[in-house]
Amino acid sequence: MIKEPGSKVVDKNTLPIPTDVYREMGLSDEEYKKVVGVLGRHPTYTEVGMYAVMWSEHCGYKYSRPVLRLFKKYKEALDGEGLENAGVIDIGDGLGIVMKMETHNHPSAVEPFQGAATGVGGILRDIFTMGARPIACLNSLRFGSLDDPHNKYLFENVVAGIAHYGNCVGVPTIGGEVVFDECYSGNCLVNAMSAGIIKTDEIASACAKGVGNAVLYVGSRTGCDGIHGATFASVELGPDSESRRPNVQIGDPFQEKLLIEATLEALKTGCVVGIQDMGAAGITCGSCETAAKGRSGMEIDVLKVPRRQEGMTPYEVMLSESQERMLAIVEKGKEDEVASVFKKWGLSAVVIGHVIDSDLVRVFEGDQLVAEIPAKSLADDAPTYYLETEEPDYLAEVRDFDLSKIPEPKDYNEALEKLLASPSIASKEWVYRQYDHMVQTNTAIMPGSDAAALRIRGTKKAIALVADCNGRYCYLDPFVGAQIAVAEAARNLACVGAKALGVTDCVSFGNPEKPQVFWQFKRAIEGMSEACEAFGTPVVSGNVSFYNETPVSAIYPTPVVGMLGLIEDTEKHCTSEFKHDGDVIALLSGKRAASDTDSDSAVCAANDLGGTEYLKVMHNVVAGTPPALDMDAEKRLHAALIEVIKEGYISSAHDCSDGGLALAVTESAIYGNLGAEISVTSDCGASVALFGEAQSRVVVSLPPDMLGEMREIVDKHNVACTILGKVHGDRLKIAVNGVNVIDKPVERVAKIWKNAIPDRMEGRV
Amino acid sequence: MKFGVVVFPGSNCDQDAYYAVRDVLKQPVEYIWHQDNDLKGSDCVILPGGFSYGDYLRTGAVARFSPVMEAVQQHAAKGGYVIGICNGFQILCEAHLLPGALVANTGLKFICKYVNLRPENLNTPWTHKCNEGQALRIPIAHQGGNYTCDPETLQQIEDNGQVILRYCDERGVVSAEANPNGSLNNIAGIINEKGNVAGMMPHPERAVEKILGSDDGVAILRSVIEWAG
Amino acid sequence: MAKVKVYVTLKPTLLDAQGRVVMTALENLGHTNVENVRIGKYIEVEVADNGRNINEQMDEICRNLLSNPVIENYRYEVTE
Amino acid sequence: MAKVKVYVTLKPTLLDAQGRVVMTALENLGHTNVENVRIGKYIEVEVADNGRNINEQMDEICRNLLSNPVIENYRYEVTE
Ligand SMILES: Nc1ncnc2c1ncn2[C@@H]1O[C@H](COP(=O)(O)OP(=O)(O)O)[C@@H](O)[C@H]1O
Ligand SMILES: [Mg+2]
Repeated sequence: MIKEPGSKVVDKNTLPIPTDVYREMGLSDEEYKKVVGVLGRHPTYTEVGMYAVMWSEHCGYKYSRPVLRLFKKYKEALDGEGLENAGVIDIGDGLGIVMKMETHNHPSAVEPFQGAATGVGGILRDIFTMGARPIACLNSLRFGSLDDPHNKYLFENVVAGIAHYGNCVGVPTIGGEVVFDECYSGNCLVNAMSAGIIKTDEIASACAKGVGNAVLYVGSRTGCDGIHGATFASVELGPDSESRRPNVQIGDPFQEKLLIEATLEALKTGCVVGIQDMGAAGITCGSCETAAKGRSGMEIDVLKVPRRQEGMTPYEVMLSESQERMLAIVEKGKEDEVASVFKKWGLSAVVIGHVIDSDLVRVFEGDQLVAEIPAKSLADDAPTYYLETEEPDYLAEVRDFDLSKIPEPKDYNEALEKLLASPSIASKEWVYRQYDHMVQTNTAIMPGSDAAALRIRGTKKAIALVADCNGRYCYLDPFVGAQIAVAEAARNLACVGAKALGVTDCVSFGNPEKPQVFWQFKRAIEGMSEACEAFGTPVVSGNVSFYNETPVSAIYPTPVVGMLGLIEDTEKHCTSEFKHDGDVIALLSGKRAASDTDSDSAVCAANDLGGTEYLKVMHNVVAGTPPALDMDAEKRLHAALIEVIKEGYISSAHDCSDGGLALAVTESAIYGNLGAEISVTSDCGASVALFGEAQSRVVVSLPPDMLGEMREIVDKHNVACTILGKVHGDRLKIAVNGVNVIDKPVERVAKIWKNAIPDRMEGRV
Repeated sequence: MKFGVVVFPGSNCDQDAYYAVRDVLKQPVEYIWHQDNDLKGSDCVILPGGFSYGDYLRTGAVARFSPVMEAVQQHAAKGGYVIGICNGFQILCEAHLLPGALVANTGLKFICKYVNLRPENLNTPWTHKCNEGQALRIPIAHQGGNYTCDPETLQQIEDNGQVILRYCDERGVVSAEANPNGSLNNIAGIINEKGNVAGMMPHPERAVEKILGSDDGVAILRSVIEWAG
Repeated sequence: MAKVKVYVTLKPTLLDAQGRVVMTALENLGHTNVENVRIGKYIEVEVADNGRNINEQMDEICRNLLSNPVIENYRYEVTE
Repeated sequence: MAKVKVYVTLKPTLLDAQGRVVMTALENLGHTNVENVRIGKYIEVEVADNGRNINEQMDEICRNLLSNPVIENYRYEVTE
């Protein structure tokens, strides 16, 4: 099939591609000019399509790359064998964890079930394509209010799609988050995260090397699914997005399960030089990225690609985003050995081309050359734009909002119940019940605690995983908000006894071509990278999603942090529910300054109502500044917490996040089905003490006779310990400055908290 | 006792069952590929949970025709022990090695959670290590675990003591509230007339270590080992 | 080459959980005049002529694989 | 009172994972002359006459609930 370089077909192509055609594909006039410059001629239709998709923000990161460099600097600064740069986090014993998070926002908005399902499939392929066995899935979700039937429909089907895919492939879905806010109406966020385990000396490469080596196409046949899905993800969802529906991709989790087993088995043959999944931009991405990485060229014949539909053009084959496909570079002569592994698992595996001594990706249709492109120009040379930034107008206004104007509620019980009924705070059991979170029999901490944990077979260790972000904070201050996302994730890990090791992120924003949106993006990434350095947690992978806005609404900046932590001894972990009547309840808080000795001030500070769930739910106000964050105090708190858990001094730990101290205590009581009697002193209003969201605080419970031991440790770390009361009976009683403000049976508050989401979903409210 | 764990395309609890037998019960165990018709001398064959063939068309409908199932049929006919867990239970029903069928949960949704199970007939290879009135804490994870059959069959299996496990509350009381999926008579597990073939929707292999929440599943697997002696 | 349309329905004696759910949803949407909904499968099969009697073959296929006699009934139409 | 038979099928261009698996199974069972299998839904709906045009109502029901227009087509027959 091989033709001499520069075969006629391409050479003859001197006709320009019509302006409206490449624009419709998403290429700007300048970018088209750049393509012509690279090729030294006008591109073919196939070629222009390949450039359009590879140079889209989704694949080419043409807008975000300059900002994302912030993450790289720190990673490269780290010494060690550079595992982090390969996206692997070392957990000792020769083992590493691979993790990544990715959005499927736009596909999910169009077809929630398949959109979410294929999101899970895509992220799983990112994991096992490195040779790692997927051991966990998480997901971070954002929807508009559940009072709107369409949002309900999206929520229902996104969760069903995640369950459908994750449950079938047999990877436990062990955690995540769900938040509801009007700003996500019409812009739901669906972030799928996965983690895999790998022997650190068995990491697979994604390079196409070795002239003559075969290019093996593996997995599902190619159809017209999601053609231009990648560019689709890089344009605003307009009213015409309905008409883009042919872009929907259908997932086949059964096929994926076979692909996981077969790929891991094939890699063991040692004959696979490189391997990459084919997700966004399909074969185009798979071929040019592996070739560019391997500094080689590649020749493939689209006629050899297994098809699901008849009459597909080379353009369609190269751009199809059909799911459950991989591209493997296999040692010459070993094709059959490798293919037989895939065939054993019932997967098709065919040679569609080979590596050539050149820097070109050459695509043939039979003996016709239809594309001839320098691999690097597609993979690495996407134009980079340094977009303008401008501080958004709304900020001054929200900052100047006078929080002291907020009246105290008449009835604090009512306030508590309103918060418990708020879907963002309410129990997420409705969600995680639908996920198999136990398969693979490693789940030591199930969904429902601050973080989930998996024991690592063959060691005493366990890993803990979380996903966190408070979009409202990021809206009020993207820099601090992003820092808090990192801090809360690490705090959630510390609450189960895990030390934070590494981060993956998945950040969603509006249209980056708007300076005020790009300012939010830049500030958030700056905040996140600073916090990650402070916690010593490199960002090993990530994903950016822009254009999460409709003509009528834009989302809050939502930089979601996925974090991995390590528990040295699985037996020595901690969970968030109260365990024994009579246990002491205490609040551990990182003192705001190392010198600060007044522990009460740790309970609350004047402006702690800023950006709280309380303000939103009770007063429908989103204003103020997010609670202050003292990174050093936060770190000392985590160190102390991890140590007291390791020593086995405490019975439970739960951090104060959305809803503040009152919610933390209430949740621990509900999970443990035990009452609590606490009293706090506060120099600010009771609402601040109860519902303020001051950072660096964790509610713990412990046997009275452990108090001394625990104090020693927390003092050592200069962490404040305030005794709040005790676990007792079956009522929740909270007093502020000696006045009883909350007194309710745990059973009642539990009911409200547990039923909030199911009742809405089943139309009972 | 030698165990064999069948691996169908789409099985995903095969390794869990394998580890439970090897690491916790300390019994010899091997995987059996669905294309083989040799059970490698297994005394007890486990059809594991998962989504064999993606659960497409009907759960267990396609796996039933795997070559290995002929060997399983013969093994069962000779009185050999066979247990189907979750998807394995569904396969055994499709293969008519067990009566009845499993249809969609009445709630239609997938449910993953710990449930309580009351062992019914304690005089079987699968339950004799359990205690009267005890409530076993074992997880379920399925979307189609709703056991159904015609009234005559139901009468029969009840009369013959072929119902070995029922969904109950933590006190061992069988009630409608304790029925997670709509199964007739809260049925969670049954055996064939001879008792050598068992099927259950809950996952005993997931409940064999305290660190994972419960080790009540050991009773089930120990039972068959000691019964065979 | 025959095109066969196969209809697989749940036995009338069995509760159709999915049908129930759809029906309540319809009522909530105001379609209060919908009195029953039963959900089954519609399967299109293309069979090349191989000399064997098509009905005989389809019965076998339907009985063994496409339906489960314990819970379902089947029916099919052979068209060209 | 009308009996309506609704046929919901996956759009022809979309992957029918179920159909593929069933077809392979049939081949393995020796039905090598089976050339294609596509699996859809067959839904029986009973609708009481409420004066409203039945076709209009059924189209609404099929579009909103019985089928997912993004990936499926529907067809129905009204019988008495
Ligand atoms: N989308 C989801 N998928 C799986 N588990 C979830 C999801 N959303 C929330 N959860 C689980 O519910 C529990 C409470 O979630 P959340 O309130 O966000 O915890 P926190 O406030 O400590 O971050 C956690 O264990 C979390 O993992
Ligand atoms: Mg928390």
